[in-house]
Amino acid sequence: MQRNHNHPKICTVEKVIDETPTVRTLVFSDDVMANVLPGQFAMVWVPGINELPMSVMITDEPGMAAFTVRRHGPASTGLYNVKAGQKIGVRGPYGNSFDLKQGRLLLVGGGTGLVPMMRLLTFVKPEDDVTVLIGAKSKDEVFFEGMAENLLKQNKHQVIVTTDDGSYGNKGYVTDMVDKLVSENHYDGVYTCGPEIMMYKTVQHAHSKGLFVQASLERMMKCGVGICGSCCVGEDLVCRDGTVFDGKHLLSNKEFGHFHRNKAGILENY
Amino acid sequence: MQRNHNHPKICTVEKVIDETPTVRTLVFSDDVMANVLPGQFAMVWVPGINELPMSVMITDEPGMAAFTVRRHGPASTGLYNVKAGQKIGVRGPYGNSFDLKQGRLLLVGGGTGLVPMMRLLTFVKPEDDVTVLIGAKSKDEVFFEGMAENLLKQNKHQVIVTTDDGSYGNKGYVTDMVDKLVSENHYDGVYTCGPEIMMYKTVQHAHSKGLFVQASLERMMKCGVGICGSCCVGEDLVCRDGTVFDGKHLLSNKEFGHFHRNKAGILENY
Amino acid sequence: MEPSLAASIGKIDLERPIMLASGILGISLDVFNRLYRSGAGAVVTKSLSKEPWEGYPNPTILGLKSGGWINAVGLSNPGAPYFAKMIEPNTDVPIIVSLVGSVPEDFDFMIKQFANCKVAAYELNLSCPHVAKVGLEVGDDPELVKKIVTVAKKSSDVPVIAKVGLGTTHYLNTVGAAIESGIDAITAINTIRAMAIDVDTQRPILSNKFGGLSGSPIKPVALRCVYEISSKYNIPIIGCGGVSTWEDAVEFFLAGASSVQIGSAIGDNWINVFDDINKGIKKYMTDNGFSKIEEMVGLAKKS
Amino acid sequence: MEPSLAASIGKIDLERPIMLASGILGISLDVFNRLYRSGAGAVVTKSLSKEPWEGYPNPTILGLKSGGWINAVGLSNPGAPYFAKMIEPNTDVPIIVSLVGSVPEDFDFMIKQFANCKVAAYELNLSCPHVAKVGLEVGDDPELVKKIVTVAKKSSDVPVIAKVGLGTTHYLNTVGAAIESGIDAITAINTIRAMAIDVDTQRPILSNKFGGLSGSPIKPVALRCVYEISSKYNIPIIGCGGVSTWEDAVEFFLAGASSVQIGSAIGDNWINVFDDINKGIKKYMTDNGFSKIEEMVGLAKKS
Ligand SMILES: Cc1cc2nc3c(=O)[nH]c(=O)nc-3n(C[C@H](O)[C@H](O)[C@H](O)COP(=O)(O)OP(=O)(O)OC[C@H]3O[C@@H](n4cnc5c(N)ncnc54)[C@H](O)[C@@H]3O)c2cc1C
Ligand SMILES: Cc1cc2nc3c(=O)[nH]c(=O)nc-3n(C[C@H](O)[C@H](O)[C@H](O)COP(=O)(O)OP(=O)(O)OC[C@H]3O[C@@H](n4cnc5c(N)ncnc54)[C@H](O)[C@@H]3O)c2cc1C
Ligand SMILES: Cc1cc2nc3c(=O)[nH]c(=O)nc-3n(C[C@H](O)[C@H](O)[C@H](O)COP(=O)(O)O)c2cc1C
Ligand SMILES: Cc1cc2nc3c(=O)[nH]c(=O)nc-3n(C[C@H](O)[C@H](O)[C@H](O)COP(=O)(O)O)c2cc1C
Ligand code: FES
Ligand code: FES
Repeated sequence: MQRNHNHPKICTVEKVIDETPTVRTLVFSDDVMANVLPGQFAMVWVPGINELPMSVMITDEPGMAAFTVRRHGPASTGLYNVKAGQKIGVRGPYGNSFDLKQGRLLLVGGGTGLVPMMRLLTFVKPEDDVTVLIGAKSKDEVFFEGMAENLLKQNKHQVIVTTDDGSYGNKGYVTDMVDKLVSENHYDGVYTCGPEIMMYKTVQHAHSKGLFVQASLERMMKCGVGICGSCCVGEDLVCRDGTVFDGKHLLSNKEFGHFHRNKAGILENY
Repeated sequence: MQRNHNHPKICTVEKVIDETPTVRTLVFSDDVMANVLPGQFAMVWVPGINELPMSVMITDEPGMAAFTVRRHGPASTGLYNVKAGQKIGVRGPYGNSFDLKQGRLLLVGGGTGLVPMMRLLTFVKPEDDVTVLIGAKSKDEVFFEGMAENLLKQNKHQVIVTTDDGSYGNKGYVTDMVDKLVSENHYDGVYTCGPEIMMYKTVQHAHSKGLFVQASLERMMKCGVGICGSCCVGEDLVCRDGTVFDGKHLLSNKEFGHFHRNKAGILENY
Repeated sequence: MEPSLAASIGKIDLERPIMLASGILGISLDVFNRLYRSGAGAVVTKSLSKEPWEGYPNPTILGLKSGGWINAVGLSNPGAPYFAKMIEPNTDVPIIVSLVGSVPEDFDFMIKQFANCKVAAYELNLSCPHVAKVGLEVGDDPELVKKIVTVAKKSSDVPVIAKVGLGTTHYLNTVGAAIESGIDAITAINTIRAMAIDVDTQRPILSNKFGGLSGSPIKPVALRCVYEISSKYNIPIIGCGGVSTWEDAVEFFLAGASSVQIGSAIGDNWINVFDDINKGIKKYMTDNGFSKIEEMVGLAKKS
Repeated sequence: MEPSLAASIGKIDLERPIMLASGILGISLDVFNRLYRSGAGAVVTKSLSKEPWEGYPNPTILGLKSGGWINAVGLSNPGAPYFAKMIEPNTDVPIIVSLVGSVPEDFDFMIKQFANCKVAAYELNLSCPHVAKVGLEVGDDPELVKKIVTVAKKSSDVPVIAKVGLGTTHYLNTVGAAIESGIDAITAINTIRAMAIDVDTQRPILSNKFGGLSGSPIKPVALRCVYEISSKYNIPIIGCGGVSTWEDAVEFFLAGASSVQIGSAIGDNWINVFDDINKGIKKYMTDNGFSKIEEMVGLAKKS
């Protein structure tokens, strides 16, 4: 049967990894999803429950892909509860990717926003000097630190963790660390994905220093292909124009960092 | 716009050639039709009139194709009357092709049945020894004799014309000439297209001498793709299994040479 | 154990669950034999009328650039009496005789022609969308449907199927009327009224202007009809419309069809489509632990 | 002279003959501006209700392997009052406000919300095939249609369009009822009720089970509806359903549509589809000696 990337392809979850008490990684086989670009996402159908957008996570086996999901509302909890052997539907990949510079790079991720950052790390050149900044509320919400270290074995690099409560790594908001880093260093590229307020401040800090910065946005998504309109941010459609946007463009968008639309399409404050 | 070979593609007739008082060749540009295999046909839409099956005729210009039509009933007369500059719709090509042997070949054509024979001549090898037999009722119905000569310039060959009334070439039925030729000579392949009774006898004569013989059949056609069933001969569908069949297969078909179906699908005697 | 492809549509038992749809290659017994050998579980004849019909002039069929077909063959057929004679020698092939007519008596007359033939079922074409006074114009009138079904049921002991489509009244009412009058099964759906215009010559392409859309474009619509019928009524259903892969066939089973018919896919993939689909269904059944077709029927309604 | 792309749909004058269809990207004024700049002659909003609606849970949309889409977004929308506020600043874009409701008063209420907005027309959605009590369930009741159209016409001076689709009664009756009550134009057609079942999990894919089929599969059906309406009634028509190329658009003009709407093609080809189609239409007009869109409208009926 031919594949249509807008039609859910059924995949069996083969392995489930607990990352934190609320975050799990579900691993499955699929050649297309194994080879998406960093920032690209899939619409993931949990039969009988819901369908939700998920960044496509890397795995250490060729031909395998994964989703790293935090349980939150009913949809994400449904996915979180999928056991090995169960089936999910996957369509996509959707969206664009990061414009990866060379030289000194700063990656800023929070929570499951680390997913596209991990994939981005698989694309850096051995000559690149890479700083990964991981923000979390507290120690038990930190994950992918070891993976980042591992992916950067060949590089000059540092992996910095900040926790709001100081229970691990540096104490404080990750965006304060961004401010500090971009004030002290030049970066050829700054990349961020995570809570919108984190991305907003990261983009502001980096942009104010004249750095090239990109963020991968999240919005309510129904179609993933630019039909339904639910993911619009100003005149941009996150699913089709993004999810990755240049910081410069984002700062001219009056909704970025301030509003998102609810399921009825009404603007709500972040 | 992409092309679907089952959807009429509009072509403008660029040149009209009178072959006989009742037969005309209409030339048009189309890369696909210019390169069909011998025996393949198109469904030709004359807007406002009808659509009818036509073997695709060769031309002397690359990228050009033609139909050679005898005016008969309303449909063929409609096509016959198309003037240069007018539009026709063409879908196809449909059907299979001849299995062209090498060595000594005999081609037997009658009327517009010569169309696939002319195209077949463009595929013979210079080493082949080719006899073309053209049957017609009388002198003014003879056409394509010069074209056959011309196409065979490089070959050992003969072009024989028979007319029923002896007004040109050899007097008598073309099938009597077939009988004579296959009795006197061995042929590596015998190919025929024309009135069914001519093909029937040609196949019988050739087959009785153990020769490899193929005929290209005509039947009422609506779809050209094996859906409508109107072109069936026994259990074969001329449009899809043919139009070219092996003589051996045909002689085991109880309808070949005896019956065809009318527009309602009722078997009628030839 | 190997899964079985046998299918029961009420009283009609078939060795394989896919049939040739009406109007497709359906005018010759020799061809029926060939299709049966190629894997069709049954063949439905071209819709037959009392008298021979020539149908519409060409163009009668066209393929769409985006897939699917539109046809207005105009129900050309040799007439029931001629056809009955032709299939009299048949012993092997489950033949379902499709019939069109305007009044109940037409159907009685035609069914009686087949008294000496082995007929697996009659299929009443209440749904051809492009010929006046028959097909949909009959199906759109539930009172007339009742009379026709009642007469057809009386004319012989052979099961009678009603073939419905999207007309100008709700097809579910037609189904209801047919069931009330004792119909044995429903085929859903016929082609959907449609047209194509050529922009270069600025005219409709088919000689009849309007025709019926078939093939992949109508599959999602046919599927919902099967699901709706099987949700509302307890009647065996034959799914029809755009089946071209085993996956399509299985979708129809899951929606509630006991078997499926195949038309346009033959134009796209030729007659090995039967064998390909049979094999695919069998593999699917093995992979998913089904041993009989009927275990799949209507399963999607449970979720 | 360059051919003109200007289109008149009765009293509605547009610079270009292709509009954004309702429900497609239609929830933000910023996006409307972008689409207008990209070549849309007008934009139709998402169908609005009196109150905000969340719509159905996901999955709400899927692409079909053989082309086209099925959606059951469930008319999620922020509600007419919120929406009217949002588009108040609009001065440039011809916005057609699409409305759904169950009773005439709903429409009166909603239209009054837009008193301070520049609205090119209202489009009454009488044809959504997958939400209870609105859409088709309204369109299928010609008496209710008459009341709604009468009220909508009274509520403002802005032209009112009725959008019809294939429901359980004949859509031509809905059209007739709307015309009798003073409708200014007809949009034909909405999506066609359909479904898709996943064979691996044996369940319908959409959370609502049923959805509406859109895109290339429905084009031949939409085209015949436009042809039928324009053959029977003298009313401006907006063609909708499966338009994705200039050739599709021209087919609709020839069938009798004064303009067309585009939905699904945006999912396939993104928003440059507007500009591509405009350019294609212009070239076609030049090649075929047309200077105005209206010279093409209904031309296929003359043959
Ligand atoms: C491009 C993209 C990539 C994402 N990648 C990941 C990831 O890798 N891991 C992860 O855990 N989360 C990811 N998310 C977020 C995730 O899709 C939503 O946070 C999550 O669906 C909210 O789930 P819920 O259970 O609260 O939704 P519910 O309240 O159950 O809502 C149901 C529906 O609303 C949608 N929805 C609700 N809130 C949001 C929101 N803020 N953004 C988008 N859709 C929403 C859901 O997708 C779902 O379809 C991503 C979101 C986007 C847009
Ligand atoms: C594969 C094939 C190739 C052909 N190639 C040529 C060719 O190159 N030149 C040529 O002059 N003729 C050719 N013909 C024959 C030609 O199509 C018919 O002779 C011609 O359509 C009859 O035309 P009419 O005007 O008498 O039809 P009408 O009486 O006007 O009938 C209208 C319709 O019936 C069909 N029809 C009627 N008789 C026949 C028939 N015997 N076979 C097929 N369809 C019929 C017509 O195609 C048309 O669609 C070919 C036929 C076939 C099947
Ligand atoms: C060329 C053609 C002729 C048809 N003739 C008939 C017919 O005579 N009677 C009938 O009930 N259906 C007829 N149909 C409809 C088919 O039986 C079937 O319902 C429809 O094509 C949908 O199935 P498909 O998508 O598999 O083709 C015809 C369809 C085609 C394409
Ligand atoms: C995702 C989606 C949402 C839709 N929402 C609406 C709607 O709110 N109101 C409406 O009248 N039509 C709605 N439609 C129907 C479209 O306006 C249009 O009539 C239909 O999709 C056919 O056009 P297309 O083939 O160009 O998409 C929607 C269609 C889609 C695909
Ligand atoms: S998710 Fe539908 S437009 Fe982006
Ligand atoms: S012409 Fe239709 S089956 Fe051959």
